[in-house]
Amino acid sequence: MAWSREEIAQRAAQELQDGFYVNLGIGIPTLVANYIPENVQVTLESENGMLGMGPFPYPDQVDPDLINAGKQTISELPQSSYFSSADSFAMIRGGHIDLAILGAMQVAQNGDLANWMIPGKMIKGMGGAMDLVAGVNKVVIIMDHTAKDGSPKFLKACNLPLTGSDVTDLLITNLAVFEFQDGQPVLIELAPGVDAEEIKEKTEAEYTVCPKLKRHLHIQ
Amino acid sequence: MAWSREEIAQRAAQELQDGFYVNLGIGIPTLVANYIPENVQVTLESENGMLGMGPFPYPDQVDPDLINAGKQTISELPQSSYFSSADSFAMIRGGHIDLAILGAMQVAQNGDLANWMIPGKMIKGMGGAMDLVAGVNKVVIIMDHTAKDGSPKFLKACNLPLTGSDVTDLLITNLAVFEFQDGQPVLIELAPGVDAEEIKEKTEAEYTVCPKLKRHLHIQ
Amino acid sequence: MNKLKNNATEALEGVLFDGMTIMAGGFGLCGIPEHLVIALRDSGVKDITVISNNCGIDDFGLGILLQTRQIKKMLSSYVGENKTFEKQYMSGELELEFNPQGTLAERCRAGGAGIPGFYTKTGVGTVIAEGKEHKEFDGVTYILETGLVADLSLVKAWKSDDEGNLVYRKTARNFNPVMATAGKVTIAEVEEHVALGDFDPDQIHTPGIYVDSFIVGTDYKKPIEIMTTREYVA
Amino acid sequence: MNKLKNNATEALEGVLFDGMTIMAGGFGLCGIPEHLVIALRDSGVKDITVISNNCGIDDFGLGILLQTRQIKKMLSSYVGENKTFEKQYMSGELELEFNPQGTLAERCRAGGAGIPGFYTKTGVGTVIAEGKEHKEFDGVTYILETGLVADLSLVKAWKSDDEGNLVYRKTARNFNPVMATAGKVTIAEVEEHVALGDFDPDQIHTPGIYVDSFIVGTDYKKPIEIMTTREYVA
Repeated sequence: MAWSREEIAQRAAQELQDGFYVNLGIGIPTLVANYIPENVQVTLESENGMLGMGPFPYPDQVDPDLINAGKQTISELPQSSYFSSADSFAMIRGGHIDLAILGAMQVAQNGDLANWMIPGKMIKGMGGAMDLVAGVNKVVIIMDHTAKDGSPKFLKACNLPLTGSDVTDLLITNLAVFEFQDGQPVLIELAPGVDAEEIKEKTEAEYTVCPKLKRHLHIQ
Repeated sequence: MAWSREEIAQRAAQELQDGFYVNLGIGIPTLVANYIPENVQVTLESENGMLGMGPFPYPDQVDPDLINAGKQTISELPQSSYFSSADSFAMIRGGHIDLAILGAMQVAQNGDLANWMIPGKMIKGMGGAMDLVAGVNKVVIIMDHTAKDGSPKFLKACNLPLTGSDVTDLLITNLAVFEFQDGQPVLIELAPGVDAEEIKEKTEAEYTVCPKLKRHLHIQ
Repeated sequence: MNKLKNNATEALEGVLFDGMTIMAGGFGLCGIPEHLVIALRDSGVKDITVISNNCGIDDFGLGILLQTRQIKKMLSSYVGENKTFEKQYMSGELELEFNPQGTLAERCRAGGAGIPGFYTKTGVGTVIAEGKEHKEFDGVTYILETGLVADLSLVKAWKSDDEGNLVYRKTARNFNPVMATAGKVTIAEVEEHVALGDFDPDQIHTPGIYVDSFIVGTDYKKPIEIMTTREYVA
Repeated sequence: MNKLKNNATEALEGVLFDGMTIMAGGFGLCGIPEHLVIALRDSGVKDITVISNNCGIDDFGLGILLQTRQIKKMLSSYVGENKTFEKQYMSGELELEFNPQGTLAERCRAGGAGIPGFYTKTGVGTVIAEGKEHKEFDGVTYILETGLVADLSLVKAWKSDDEGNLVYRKTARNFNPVMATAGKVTIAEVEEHVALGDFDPDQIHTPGIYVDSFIVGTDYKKPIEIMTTREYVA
């Protein structure tokens, strides 16, 4: 049984460690904030220029001068700080953010990532994604294991334009988790009821299987 | 009659224009602040991180956290702002300072400047001088026309290590003023009682003489 | 030197010309120079190259300069929320250069800081790297990006004093401080004009040296693109 | 994650090793991490490469690390006020690399910002340019300078909150904010510890992400190198 969006977010949240500074992308990654483990304190960065991003504001506290990188209204916390876009990306590019969790269209077996454009469609732009994957210490990618037509999204090589080359550290799909060890993908976990055969069928990328492959009964 | 230190500073102060942001070097250049023309408002920058440098503080207002680039205690003004060394030199390097007035050991006819080290002597370092001459829009150099032994300091080529190459815009000595026009020095003014012959004798650099050469009777 | 101008039109007087490059601060519709953009539209200046992270929405922010076809080229990181943009881009009327957001911010910072080029890992191995110089430092490959300078920078701040010292508010800061440094001429619009000495000199975000003139805007619209709230728990 | 340490010795525990590179903030004796430097001396760590604009005076600031011969190499822009320095340098005991002050500041900023190299006009045609890559941009020649990263950065701020958000005071800011970004580990010393929420988030100079730990110093000496005053006019 494949993981739901919430379960994927929950699994990704297990990568958070106490004291981490974290950037969460738009979409499912945003949900990760709802599953931060107890006893773990993380600081969320928003690349438009804020550390210590708080939750959505109460309706009477909405402030047009306070939005996140997804342009949603947010709130501040007692530890928050604001800075310019240049300072924000100096922080990102300089390797000061511990973890980024981002969505993807395709991932390749060498860690290449494609998540910003589909040729022929209107290109909206990469925003800060290229900077994040190039600069953040650990990049966790979240995506469905296959496209709507069932074709694999974890590939030998991406055929969509890249966001970054050799940048993925951990890939969490709705079916499995792959860890990139020395740049090589290793299947380390399976969603409940999913077996290694099914992953093999639905994956184009070459990968090894961890001897201690973890089979989830349920997400904890 | 050669100009005194004060008169040189007074002449240099005539380069100040209303609204200018100005950096004054250590020594005679510091005196320029005493001769800012009436109706001219300038903002002094100190490269250790301050705009709007005020005068020396009253004895009971001395603050060890408030010094200029010469490490002297100073005061602040209502328009002052503080910033980091990186931001300070971004300002300097980016061409935002209108004018710098600096001392020199030697100047060459191509505008080369030497003011930071004498081989064989203990080298103290260039501080911010190389950044200033490379970045500031107009560089005014102040120096004695000759060394103590009478040898010229305005040369065909500097023999001391350079602070910057082709950086001098105006050279004010105790005897004369040279303007660099398209990189070529032109003698434009003479101190009171000094004639063009004397300058010729005491100068190694090749220069042209401005047809409208100004002979100062006294500094105004 | 009075930096305070009466209105946006007066502030823009004498600095506009067809074919010029203009930087405009803001992220989405947050922290954008609303009034200066309207005055820019009313000026009729044409063939502008605009450097801005986004291009507003159809009827607000830089979007209004698309409706009048005053923009020849955009340099942005994301232009998702704009149908007019899409139409003009798809028809070839509008040129577009995408820059990764951090690269764009750093290019502005470099331009203002007199740095003509810098190396970054961002975009290596992607279309962004095509045609750019590659260089290795300690075994890692980087690409050369260049500094950006604009003929005019338009920025939005919260407050200004007479000197043009600026203070920004929350995430409305974004690209404004770096763009303020990278304009040959920089004009700011603010919500509040304070007296000289009202600012703590330790707390100024943009020193007045970068600001040629400023206006005090009124009736700020500040539209919210995505309103997200939580409920009070009883 | 408690970033507040009891004292300088505790803060330095586990981060020192012989041969390491340490950045130290300050301009002259203004804004220097006095207590951390004393603890550094007491630790006995050897063969340090120190990156700092100056090297203190004989008996204060980084100068005390010269007396104990713990410094192998200095990277500075100006070292004028120090006889011990002069002696050790002239005798060849001490290595010295001069960087123009702005280049030094920008190299730290670049190191902290993940920029391995940038071009600057500063030093072109001087000894500083020797052996460095030259490159033309728009017909002007620039040289390539590299980013600097330190094993440890020691900075002095005015105030810190629990998160390690820092605020500096007047010209004691100088190199501290950029060096805070360029240390693999950064330790701050402050005069005042404030509660979380006491800072206005718009007014933080160094966000806590850059600060691994901090101490609250007492009995700051803050010697003045050149006392200059004016007289009250009656």
